[in-house]
Amino acid sequence: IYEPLLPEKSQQTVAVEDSPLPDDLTRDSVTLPDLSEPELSRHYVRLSQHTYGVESGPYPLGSCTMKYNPPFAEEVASVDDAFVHPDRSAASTQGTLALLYRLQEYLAEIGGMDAVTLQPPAGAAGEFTGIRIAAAYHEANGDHERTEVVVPDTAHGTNPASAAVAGYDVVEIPSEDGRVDLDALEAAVGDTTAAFMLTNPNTLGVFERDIEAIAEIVHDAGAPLYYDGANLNALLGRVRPGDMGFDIMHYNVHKTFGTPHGGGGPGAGPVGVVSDLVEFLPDPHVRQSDGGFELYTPERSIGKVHGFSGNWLVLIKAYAYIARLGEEGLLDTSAKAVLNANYLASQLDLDVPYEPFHHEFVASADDLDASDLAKRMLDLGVHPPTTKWPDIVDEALMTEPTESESKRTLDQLADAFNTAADEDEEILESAPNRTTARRIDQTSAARNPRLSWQALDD
Amino acid sequence: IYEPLLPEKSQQTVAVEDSPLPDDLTRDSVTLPDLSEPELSRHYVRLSQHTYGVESGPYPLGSCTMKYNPPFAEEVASVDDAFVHPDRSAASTQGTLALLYRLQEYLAEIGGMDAVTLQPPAGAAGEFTGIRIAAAYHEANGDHERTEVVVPDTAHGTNPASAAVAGYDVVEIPSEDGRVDLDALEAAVGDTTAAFMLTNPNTLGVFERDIEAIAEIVHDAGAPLYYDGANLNALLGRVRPGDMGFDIMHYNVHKTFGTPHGGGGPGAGPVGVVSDLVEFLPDPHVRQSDGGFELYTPERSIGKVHGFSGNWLVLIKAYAYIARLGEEGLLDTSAKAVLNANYLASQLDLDVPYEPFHHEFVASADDLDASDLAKRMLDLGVHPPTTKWPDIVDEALMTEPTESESKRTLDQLADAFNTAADEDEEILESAPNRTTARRIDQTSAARNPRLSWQALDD
Amino acid sequence: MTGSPYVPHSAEETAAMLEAVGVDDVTELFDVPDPVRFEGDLDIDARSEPEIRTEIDALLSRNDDLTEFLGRGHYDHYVPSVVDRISARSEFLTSYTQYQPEVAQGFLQALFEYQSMLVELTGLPVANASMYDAATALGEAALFASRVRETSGSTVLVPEYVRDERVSVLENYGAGADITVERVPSAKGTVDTSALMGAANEDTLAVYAENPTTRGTIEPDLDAIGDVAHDNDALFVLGSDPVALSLLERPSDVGADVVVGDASVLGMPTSYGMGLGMFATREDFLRQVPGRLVGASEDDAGFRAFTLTLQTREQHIRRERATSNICTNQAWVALRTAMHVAALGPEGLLETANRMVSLASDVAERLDEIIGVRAPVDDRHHFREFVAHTDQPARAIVDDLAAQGFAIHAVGEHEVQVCVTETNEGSIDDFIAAFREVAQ
Amino acid sequence: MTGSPYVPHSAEETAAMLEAVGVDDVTELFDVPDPVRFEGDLDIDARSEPEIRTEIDALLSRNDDLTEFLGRGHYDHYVPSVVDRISARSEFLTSYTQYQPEVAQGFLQALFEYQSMLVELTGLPVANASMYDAATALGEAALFASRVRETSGSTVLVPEYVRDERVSVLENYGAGADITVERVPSAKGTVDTSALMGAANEDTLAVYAENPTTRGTIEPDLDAIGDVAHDNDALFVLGSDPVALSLLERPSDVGADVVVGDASVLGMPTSYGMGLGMFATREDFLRQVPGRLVGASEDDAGFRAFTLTLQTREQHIRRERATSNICTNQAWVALRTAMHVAALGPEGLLETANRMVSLASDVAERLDEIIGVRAPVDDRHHFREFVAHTDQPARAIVDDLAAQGFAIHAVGEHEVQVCVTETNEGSIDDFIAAFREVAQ
Repeated sequence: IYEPLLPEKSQQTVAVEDSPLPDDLTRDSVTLPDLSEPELSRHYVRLSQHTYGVESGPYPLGSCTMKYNPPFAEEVASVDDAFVHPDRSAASTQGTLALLYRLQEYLAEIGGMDAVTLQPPAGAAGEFTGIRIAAAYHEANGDHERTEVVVPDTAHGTNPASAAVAGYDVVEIPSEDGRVDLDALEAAVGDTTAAFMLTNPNTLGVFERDIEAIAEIVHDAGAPLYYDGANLNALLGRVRPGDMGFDIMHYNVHKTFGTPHGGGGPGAGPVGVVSDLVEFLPDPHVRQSDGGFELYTPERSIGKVHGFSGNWLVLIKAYAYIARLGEEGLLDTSAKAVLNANYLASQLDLDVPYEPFHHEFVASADDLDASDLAKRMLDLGVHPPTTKWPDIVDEALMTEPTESESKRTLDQLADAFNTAADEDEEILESAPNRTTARRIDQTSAARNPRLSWQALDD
Repeated sequence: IYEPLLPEKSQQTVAVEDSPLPDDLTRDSVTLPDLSEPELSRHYVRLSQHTYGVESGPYPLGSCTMKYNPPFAEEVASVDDAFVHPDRSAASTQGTLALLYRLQEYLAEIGGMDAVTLQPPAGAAGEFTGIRIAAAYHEANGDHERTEVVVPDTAHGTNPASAAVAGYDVVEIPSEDGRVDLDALEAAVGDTTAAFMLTNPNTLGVFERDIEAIAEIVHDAGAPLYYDGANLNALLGRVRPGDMGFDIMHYNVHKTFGTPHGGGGPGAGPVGVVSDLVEFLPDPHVRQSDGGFELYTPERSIGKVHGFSGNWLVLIKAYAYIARLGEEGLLDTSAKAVLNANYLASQLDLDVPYEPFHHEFVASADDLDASDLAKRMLDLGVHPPTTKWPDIVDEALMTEPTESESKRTLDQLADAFNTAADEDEEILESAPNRTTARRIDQTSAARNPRLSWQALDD
Repeated sequence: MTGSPYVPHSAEETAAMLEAVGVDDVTELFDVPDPVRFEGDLDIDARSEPEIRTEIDALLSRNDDLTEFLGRGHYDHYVPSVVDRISARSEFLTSYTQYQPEVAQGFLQALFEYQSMLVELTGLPVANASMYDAATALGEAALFASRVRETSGSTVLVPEYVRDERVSVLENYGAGADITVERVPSAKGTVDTSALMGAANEDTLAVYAENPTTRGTIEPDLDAIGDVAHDNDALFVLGSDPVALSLLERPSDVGADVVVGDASVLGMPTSYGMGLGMFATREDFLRQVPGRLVGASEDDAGFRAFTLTLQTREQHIRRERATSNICTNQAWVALRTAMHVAALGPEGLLETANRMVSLASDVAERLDEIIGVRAPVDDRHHFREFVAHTDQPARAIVDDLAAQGFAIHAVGEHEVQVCVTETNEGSIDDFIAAFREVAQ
Repeated sequence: MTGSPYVPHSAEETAAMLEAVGVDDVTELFDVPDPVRFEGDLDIDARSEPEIRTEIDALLSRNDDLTEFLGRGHYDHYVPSVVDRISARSEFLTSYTQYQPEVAQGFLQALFEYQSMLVELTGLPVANASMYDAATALGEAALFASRVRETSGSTVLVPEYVRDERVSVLENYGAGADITVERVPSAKGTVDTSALMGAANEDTLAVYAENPTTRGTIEPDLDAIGDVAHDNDALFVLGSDPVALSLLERPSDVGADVVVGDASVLGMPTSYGMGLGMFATREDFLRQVPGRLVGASEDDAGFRAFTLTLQTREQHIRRERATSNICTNQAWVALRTAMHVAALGPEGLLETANRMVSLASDVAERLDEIIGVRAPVDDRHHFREFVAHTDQPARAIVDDLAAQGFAIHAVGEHEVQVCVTETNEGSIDDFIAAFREVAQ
């Protein structure tokens, strides 16, 4: 019987009157929810209860790295001194700059890069930044014919999208046995290639073993090699993108470095580059100065990719996380991330076509519908993997358990996979039944978009 | 399928070895849960999800005042400067003393008292403190024959219990029409009376209209009149215990002043007294000194009732709450607390034998079992009232909605009452069905006490 | 501690797992050629929780303790504790994008509320679930304009008063689509409409204006700006924020086609520029909108339910033909903003907005009384902030005020900018006194 | 704001409710005679959230910023953030005593865990769900002893080293039962067992000792103390804390009948003495135990479930014949303590305990090297803290150290007490340097 009051059911219209502004500069009225604080609290607490988070159970979305987010990082990011205005002088924000500088150094060390900008506010923003840096590099070389960015068919969707936003034509090359086809790559790259974007291990969890050859081919074509950091968790402390020949990379701190995903964001997408590209980094960049830190504009900076300095509070958390783990913790992370994926896969009754995989794998639901299977897993109390992607696997179940799941949880998760895979189709199609909402009609949502309460009839 | 790891299922035994202490001073080993932080988080988050709090919905437990607990009070009580050791000198804790002093003043103002001690850590501890003060007062008067504390049959259980702990014989007098029977009181009090304890409005929500006569009778017998502050929420800003003739009172800050109940505590039970009794207050007491605040021992102090200074963090929250409300907020609180109780009762299909009531009322489940009805209410998404007490009402449902419920919520709550009261007995007896656990066997729990995981078989 | 504190494996479990997988050591699972294996040591020491707390506290305490009278696109409004507390619940904080809506109804509903609030505030029927910040939302708006405009065109007209940083972001976004930015002169701190008319032509893709502007001025004739845009078949993109929108002319009423800006002025404290990009537009452009959209639908039981919708616009499906590359966004900030708006309610929000007008005008008036100061420079109504002329060099004023514990902007040789909200209001007297001291 | 911000009523709702109730004005609902109505004004102004934050921050910042080397019954151990975060969830924080167990399984289970941990640490099979603090738990133990002891008796023997404050509480609790306290001399900072033997007799109700003691010493022969108690048909009541219990002799092994003490040394920061009273005892005394007990049972579906049990001991049922008057207790602190113990695990806890021994001995040794200081005074093993002799008056030492930013105890004319844990460990060097300066 009891339901908290919905904001939309408690709207008030207030007329704009007695404003210090003349009427012609103001609107007439404003209509918004009007809830008391007790009602507000119950409403949002209820909404939280209808949301599955990492602390609710396993969350094995492939390439999303839904690992444990330590609350202590939240606490260190909430100290009063962290809340400064971005237009404060460098002299009066030495604490902020010092922390940013240290994080730049940590990330450079982990990635094997020479310098890192913290400005990009998300992974895709990092990709865009990286491609803009590549563009500026070619521009500086007077190399104006490079109009294409090459990506493999296993690339995350953001790779081609970022390249396209940056104005490039996207050339997609097919994979062979789940890896870059060197011949196809060789054929695709050349004088018109601005960059080759790759994630390694790729979205199948498979390591691009030929990475040295890939780097050589791309570099010979005069293009930088871009590393998509989404899957960096697999390699922490063991393989560094810079050492593999990558020239530009982004880091997803909300994946690899334990900052929470926040229901979709904010994250942060720092970008690392090798020495040749440092002069192109976004403006401003933090460096050491006499006894302190300063902001400067890199010589041929691409300019800004965020209005201010990016997602500062997220960066504090990433710093705290890396400091907590240290080298041994980072090594343990990649070890257990990879062990967990391999162990989980070994317990599944499903086919996993590509291997050896690292921190993630793509199982196939085969003759079942991957989405249906996922919906049934919801009923079993776990979050399902990413479904129906990459297309290279039929009815794909892209699964990344992360290092923070225990053997016991993985066994339960495997049980959920296997139980769902064993159900009658009818049951799968009618799932889920134990969730807040039952199966939601996506088609009618798209066909008849109702995107605000103003658009609702009820 | 997924369940978080239980601490009891993950115990490790660690031998005590290599201690800097000699063996004969140490134990051999210690066996305790060993969980990683991710597992720990999921376990406790799950436990929280299996706990109904004020932000889950209405919580109308009679005499418990389960009102909204503002989170901002939590925040102000978590500032670093609040975390001081109790043995710090007064000179180095002027901030703490200043806040305590201001709270003393606020409470004295609200209660119409002359001085207030903040030391008692809970309401019952406040009662005990108050009775000890009464004892010290009689002792100081050389009045050694006062061995009895008188309470009405409507008194909260803590009243007689506190008097008994303080060494008094308890004399209970019957009520008449839900109020103190003046004749019975007159008959009960005399030279052997140490105090009369009363809550007003009483546990039926009924105001003891004859309070002036009661005070006169008790004072004529040479005994102080004690006010149990559990129901003070009804009177805030409108009636002050001191003005009614009470000499000693306690405040339940976790009821009246919005500090959270914490699943049973901590609360705080400050005690106010009239001027004659100030010299008996617990040691130490805060007072103003030259340009600051100091601690002193009242001349005939009863000594200490808490090892240190009571529940300091709770007191900060109470201060913040009172400051937020101010006079107009306090008045609004009592107005709406009383209106809410009256409105809710008006919507019930159940009999409410005693009235006019104020912030709470006691309905009767009549020929239904009050506990069964309560269990059914759980299924309807609300917390039921206090059941089967006070005995003065058959199958009592002691209900206090508090001021922080809206009309809409009260309507839903009334609906839950009425729906449950209308169910077949069979349904009531098998309730609840939609809760984490179904009806729990209290008898076997008491008959075969298993009070630790060591005592469990499974 | 010899590993990560966030890895739950006991030695026995690790052993059992290795056995199940069929290897002796976890390194065997890495299919990595030797030459690219990293055999060095990472120069990163592990520290304990309290050590890191102490370290970060000490580090950040190097930030001077200044009372900020700073604005220019990043503003401080008091965030009620209830927003902090409830948004910190781990379900909200640690969940992912709502690809499985059946277990994400709570977050989806919150984002739906956020969209709905923006719809009310802007008057435009479509608002997305967040961009990164005001600058990137403006960049997306330019790309959006190039997709939806009927004829081609490549110039975005941007008033002189807009921050260079914001323009730089816009230029980066525009570069790939050959979009260039042309600055349009201001008059009295707002758009010079006749100059704008002169600048606009068939190559104009979009006309951007802000209300309030970066200088705190309120545009007196937004209709005219919109008309210039529409007369040239260009989009009218308006920058604002939710506090201002509750009071100022409704964007839909002045012909705005897109509203961008920073919504995190509600919901977040000053956080070194971390933001929440608003993006709202007209219904007919719906399929070209960048970013996530939450829509209402029904579940199998017929109950209302929410879901991400029109995902075919997005990168994970449409790849290089997506309407944007955005994936991770600012969803949690949007949740906080929605909570903050709900906590204020329409009266509270409007009261705050009105106060921003009177505070700016009061403080300007008081500064104007100081010898050597003229404020405001712009003969306009103001919101939160204003530019003041100082006889002393602005740089010197700023430095001297910093020495007294206050931060303001230098925006010209002899121009400073001052921003007042309810969070620094209590320091106004001290600020004025300090200003009087340094201005002469 | 013209009322409480926590009252949700709109004017229309209030009107509708008044009408339903049948009155015109809410004051009509108050059945209060005029003479006792309060017609004055309360001198309490309402303030906004940010105003109160500023006020309390400013107020508390009057507390000097001292690094504390203080103990004597209230100790500081680092509380992991996970404890703060999860215990702050509103379901835990705002719920009440678990009278409806079906919707309180989570909290009940946490309390059951807490009880179980105490059972392990004390070796005693029954632990309650919390008392207020160590002192009140000792008071309850005395009353408990008077209920369970076979013959009557009225004296509780308490060592000299016990804090006077704790004894005062004990005396208050004992007064009603005519219990008196007799102090027993110490030798080398621990119980003088021969003196104890001399003091004990048939009137002895209970013998109390602490391990570690208030002076930080570790009792060398608890068995002997227990024997004295038992030889006189008295209860042996032992004071300790969960950190010490993980390392020191198990109370059940030395004959303790009751264990009391402050369990909030885990789970809470220093909070001006706010505590968590432990109470554990033998099975045969179960029905006389004061306070709440959580027990395991089954629900109708046959699943394990938890519930408050043996409530007939309690005040709300047994009234004046209850085993205690306690109602509101420290349940939420117990939850935090259980979480903290689980977060440390047995290794972490034991490691912390061992460190308390070595830290105390190391710091004592370093102070002992200072001319004018002798430490420790007591020729015993120590835990966390120790007493040092100073040639200078103790009061002067304490004041001079305070001027240098450190707080310690003065416990005699020429005796100070110093407590070290992991939270002030990082300041030891500075502390020793300061001590050296002031000691000479």
